[in-house]
Amino acid sequence: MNTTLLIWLIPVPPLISFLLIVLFANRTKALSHSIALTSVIMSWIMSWIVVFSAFAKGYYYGENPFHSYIHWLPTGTTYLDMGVAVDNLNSILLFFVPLCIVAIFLYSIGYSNFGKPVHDHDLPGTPPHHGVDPLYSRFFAFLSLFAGAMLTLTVADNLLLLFVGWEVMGLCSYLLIGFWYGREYDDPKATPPRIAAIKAFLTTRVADVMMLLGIAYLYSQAGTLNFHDIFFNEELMYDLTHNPSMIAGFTVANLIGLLLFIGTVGKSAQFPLHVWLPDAMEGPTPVSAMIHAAAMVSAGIYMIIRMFPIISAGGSHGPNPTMEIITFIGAFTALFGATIAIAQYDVKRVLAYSTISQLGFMVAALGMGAYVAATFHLMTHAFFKALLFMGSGSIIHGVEHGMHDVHEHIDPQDMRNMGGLKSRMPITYWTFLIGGLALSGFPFVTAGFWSKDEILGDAWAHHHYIVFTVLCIAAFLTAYYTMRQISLTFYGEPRTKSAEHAHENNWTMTLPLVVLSFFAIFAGFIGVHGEFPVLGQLFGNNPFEHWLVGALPKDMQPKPFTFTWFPVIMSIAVALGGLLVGYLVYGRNPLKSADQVDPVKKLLGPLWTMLENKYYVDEFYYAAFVKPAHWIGETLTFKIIDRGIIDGIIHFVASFFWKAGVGSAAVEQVAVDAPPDRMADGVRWTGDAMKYIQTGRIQNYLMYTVIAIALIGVLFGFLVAG
Amino acid sequence: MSGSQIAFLIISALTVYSALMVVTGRNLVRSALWLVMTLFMVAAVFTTLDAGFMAVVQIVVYIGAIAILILFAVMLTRKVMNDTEPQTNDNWWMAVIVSVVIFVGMVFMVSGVSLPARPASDVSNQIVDLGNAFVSPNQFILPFEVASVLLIAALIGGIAIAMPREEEG
Amino acid sequence: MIPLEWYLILSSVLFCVGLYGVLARRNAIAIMMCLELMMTSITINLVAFWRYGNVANLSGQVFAVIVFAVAAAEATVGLALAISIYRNRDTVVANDLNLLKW
Amino acid sequence: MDFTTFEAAHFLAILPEIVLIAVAALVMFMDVVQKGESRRMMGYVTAIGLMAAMFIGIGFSLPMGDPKLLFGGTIRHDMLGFVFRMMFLVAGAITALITMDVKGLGKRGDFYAVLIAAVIGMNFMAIASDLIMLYLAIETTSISAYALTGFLLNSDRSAESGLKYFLFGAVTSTVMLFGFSLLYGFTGHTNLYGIAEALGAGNVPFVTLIGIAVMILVGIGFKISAFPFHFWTPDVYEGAPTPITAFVSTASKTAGFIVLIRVFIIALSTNSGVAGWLPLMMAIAAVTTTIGNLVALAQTNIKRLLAYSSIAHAGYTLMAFVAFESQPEQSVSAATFYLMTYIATNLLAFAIIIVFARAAGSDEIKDYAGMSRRSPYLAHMMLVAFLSLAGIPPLAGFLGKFFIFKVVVDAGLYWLAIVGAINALVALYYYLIVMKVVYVDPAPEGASKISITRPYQIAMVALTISVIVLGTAATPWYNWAIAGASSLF
Repeated sequence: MNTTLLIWLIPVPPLISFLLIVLFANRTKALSHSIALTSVIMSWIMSWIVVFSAFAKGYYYGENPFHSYIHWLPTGTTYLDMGVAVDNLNSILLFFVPLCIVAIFLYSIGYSNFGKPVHDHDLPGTPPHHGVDPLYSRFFAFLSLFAGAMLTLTVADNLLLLFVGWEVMGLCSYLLIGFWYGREYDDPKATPPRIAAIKAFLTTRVADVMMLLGIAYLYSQAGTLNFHDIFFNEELMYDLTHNPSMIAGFTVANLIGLLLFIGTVGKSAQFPLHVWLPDAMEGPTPVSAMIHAAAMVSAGIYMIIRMFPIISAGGSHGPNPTMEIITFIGAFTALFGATIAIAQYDVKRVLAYSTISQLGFMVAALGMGAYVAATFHLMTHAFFKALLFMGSGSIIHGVEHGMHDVHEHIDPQDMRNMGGLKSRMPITYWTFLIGGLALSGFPFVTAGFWSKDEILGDAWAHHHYIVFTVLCIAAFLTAYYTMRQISLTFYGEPRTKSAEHAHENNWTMTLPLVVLSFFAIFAGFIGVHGEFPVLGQLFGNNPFEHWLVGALPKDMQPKPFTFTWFPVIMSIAVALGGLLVGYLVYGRNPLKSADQVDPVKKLLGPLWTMLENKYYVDEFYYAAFVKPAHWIGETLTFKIIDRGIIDGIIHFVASFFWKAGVGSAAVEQVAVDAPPDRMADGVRWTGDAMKYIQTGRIQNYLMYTVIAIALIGVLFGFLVAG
Repeated sequence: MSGSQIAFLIISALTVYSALMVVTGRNLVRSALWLVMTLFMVAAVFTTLDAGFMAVVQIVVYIGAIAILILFAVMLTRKVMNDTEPQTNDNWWMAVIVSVVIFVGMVFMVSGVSLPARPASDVSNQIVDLGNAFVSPNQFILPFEVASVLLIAALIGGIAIAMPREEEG
Repeated sequence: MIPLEWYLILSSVLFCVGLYGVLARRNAIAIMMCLELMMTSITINLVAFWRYGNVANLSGQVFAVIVFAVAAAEATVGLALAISIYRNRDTVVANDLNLLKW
Repeated sequence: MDFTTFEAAHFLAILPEIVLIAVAALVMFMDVVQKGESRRMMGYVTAIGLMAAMFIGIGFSLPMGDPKLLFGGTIRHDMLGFVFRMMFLVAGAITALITMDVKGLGKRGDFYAVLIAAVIGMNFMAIASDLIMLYLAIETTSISAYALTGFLLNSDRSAESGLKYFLFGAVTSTVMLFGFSLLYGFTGHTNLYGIAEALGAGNVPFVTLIGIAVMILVGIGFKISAFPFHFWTPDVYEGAPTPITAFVSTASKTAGFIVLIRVFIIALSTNSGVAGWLPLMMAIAAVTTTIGNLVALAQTNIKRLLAYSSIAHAGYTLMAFVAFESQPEQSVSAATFYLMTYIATNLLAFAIIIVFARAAGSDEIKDYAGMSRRSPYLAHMMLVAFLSLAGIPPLAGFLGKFFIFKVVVDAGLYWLAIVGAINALVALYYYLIVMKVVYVDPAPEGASKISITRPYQIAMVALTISVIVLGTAATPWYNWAIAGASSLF
């Protein structure tokens, strides 16, 4: 079959699966997951056919991608085209995204307790405890839509189609994070899923509207949204990168880049819009894996990598306000997320903050112009983070089984309630260990090491010493909290009965873990720096970089940085150092009981409390935005302005005139057939004036309107006269 | 000041006076009668403009139909408001101010325009021309036809709304 | 000869008197009377403009006739609504009609 | 007297309206003849009649070649008017369908007849190019709509909202009429193109022109419910029979926009006046959107919520409109397309509300709790409608907003684009709150399944499909919008 046609078909099966499940298969659970799984496997196969035929064609450049489009909307003289394309960059995504998705789908089957009957105690909208999830089919429908949207975004050849996929994913995240909408917590500080869902959707929407403005701005400047047509049009790129925008110091490209980057800040949970992502943990774990690894946050990073020529304004290492902002936010987020992660007890939340931190690495890398390193880390991170999330889901699932066996009521996600799972869940342990080491950047054998090293090396080579230092600290903390997590979960003795009775899950959950472990190790070898002694040559002189830079126009392709030992040593040191410290604190002396105070808490004191509370960012947002918004929406606009002020003004002016003695007689003789009791009425009425807060009266409405007309008239009169 | 001007001023004064009586009267029946008077004076204004046909239409349509309709409505709803309670709402003085402001604005608007000083001399045959204008396809036949749609729709709507309540059938 | 301005001012006065009535009268039917004042003031405008403009072009008069028709239709529906409310709720005071608010 | 100028082309141009009159007569006839349950058939007859008028229009009245002024310049037979007429016919047909099972309306032939009269009025609003025709068309629409609003005999709210609508509308349209009379007086023309020519000569001073523009804006602002002429909207929308709320909030508003486009772009923008009223219009656009969205946040009644949301949508359409100075064709086509998407989406939302109110007897948002379990399909369609209103791709509302943002940014009105973007965000919030109630909150004890009768099924499925199609396979519709826009200039 024709390759370009195949690209069109990649996102189609999951979308069809969504429709099929919603419309026809929602009564049959087995049919639902069969349809969903088949559809994503089809997408996966098609993607890999496309990807490998792209690899096979050799180093063709972004100038000449697999491309297919239709005229979609006429816009006056030209057309807005809709199409799909695969070039060097998104072929990488097509390599790992469908694979992760298939793994997640397979995992979901076991995770939702498929095979057990529906239990009476399991209500729709709550996590299943005894039997299969009552909304099993709906779950697969949403998941399919999610996958379809992500694949649409991946193959899009233009920013608009990308945005469509982007927003549909936002919607799916809303639906899926709130999937267990019935869940409530006793703790008032905990965020129930239905709130988390709205929070996620709205926070990302804040960013999305800015991104949409960026898209509109780009479209109005360039006349097209097709990536290829913009980046390879030298004249246009010259204009974009040299014309000043309306904000001083920013060229048009800078401003567009900044607006688009805000989209990424939301989608990829960068500071200060990161708040939604930890709460997104309220969704079922496969959803977390989907959001954090395979799809959503990757989409944010992918978008700015895709728009790199605009963001970097043509060159990669020049002074550029947008790039500086990106670097700063990325580096800050990397450190910020990592520090919070060290003080969390929830097994998934640690990973959530870890994701925020790792995304910060990618963003910072991109901000420094490390195009290749950012993409490389995106890919390796997807593998090991999906692995870790599913591993954590497997742990939670195991502990929950234990809970039901011994009828205990504990929080199955709290690491303090675990311990000693190593022997009880061996497959989960070993795969989780591989993922954790990859995340920590364990030297030489894990993918995470190579990609993180690439970022650090690039930062060092291009003299971003501050960023380098910050990222090193973040990397150290990463290794530390990873080891903390592994120790608390797997080592020592079980601290609760549930943990004691936990046992390994069935094959649909463990198989994906094993597959992803493979990639978490070996995916790193394709991107080893070419000048790295021995290994560089051994692994083909960094084929990843050679492949990837092809996506860019020739004069923008970044050169490989010169290899130096210092960053490598640093990255080995922080990884091993972090792991070692983590082991010394938590692994060597495991917690004895679930109530024991965390040893570091004593050391850090109030700082720990602050970290545990995530620097109070949520609280700050609540006080600074949510409350005022409510106040504006309800009190100010509705109660005061709509009901109060307008009427109030009328009545206030009334009493004023009255008291000022414009007086009954004069006014009434001129204008009104005056009743004698006017005066008495007037006084009573003046006293009540401020009480008359009323609407629903048509004449008041008319009065407002006529006053508005008069004001407009007076305003124009003054403008013209003056 | 010519005779026609004096006549106009008298007519205008009467028009405005009766209009004021309409808006200020306590007794609604009287207000309605003052409305008839106002409309009648407007018909007189039309005659000063050599628009005899318009004057007739004014009397037939406005007074003969609309004003009478209003009078009926007033009679029909008479018992709910007696004449002693105030006929204006709390915001009447605002209404005065706003109306005056709007009036000043209108005068200000009109004052800037250079208007024709005197009317055209020849106004013969206008009734025939008007008749033609309403039926000729390259003039105003379409508004004429649409007006009939409007009137029928209003009639149907009016009857339907004013029907007494009935049990749902 | 009467200046055109006089007609315009007459119609403006009539219009604003009507506007005042619409804003101030309590009785819905009285408000409709005031609306008729506003409508009729406009016909003065239209006829005067016709007379002082191109007399052969009758659009001013046509417009005025159409305004009559509209006024009649408006009165029909408006009064029907007022009577309907009167029947159901025993009031014609505009400000008492506040079932729908906030 | 010259009757020889009657031409077939003249009649073909208004053939859909002639058909409509015949349909109205047929419905009135059926009203007399039909008895019992079969009276409901009048709804189908009306809907089919309106659709027939549409297809007859496409078959015979499609404007070919250059736009022509017909009937002595009272109408302009152009693509823009044609597109809007088709929109009105569809909206009218859907309204007839969603009226059929409303208690106290569905079996009344007079209701359908007046509805058709309103559609006739709108169709003439779309093509009128003469002040006389325009005023008459506006009033035909408005007066019919006042009557329709007060049609429920047994509802105090219906009558009250009818009277409020009437009073507000009559005053504003009278102010507009005063503006028309001055426009006629100072230029000597009633034809919009004649006026444009006369104004181009520059005899009318700037202040006067602005004054006239403001007066006319009062009337049009009422129809499109723009700030500060929107005060009637929530009350009337809440009290009116819901099909009429749907009709007024979509078709009637759209008709206001076509008048806005014709009067302000054709007649009032030919001399220095354009610089004068455009800033005012921009301010109105921004404030309208903001007020609509903010106040919507505090609503507890779904019809009032949609009323404020429709105010906000009027603001968006105005945003497209105010960009016309530098982007004339794109501005008009963006506004037209936005209105198409808005009509489809809002009608869908109101159809759902009617179905739900029939089952639950309430329009309060809190009573929507658990609707997804009482009727999943209804809930899914509501999700589609609300997400489209919120502008989420790939639904119709997104594409509409996209073109508006694009044209606003193209015109250099960045601040307006930012206002619009922030508002899009606020809007999403209250739409989501409603969807949360629908999907998440538990249904009351003993709540029954919601049954959807045939006419509603037809209407809602058609609308859902169009919301999706307008957002994805938008080419033909957007082509129409472009063709319309280019026929204006």
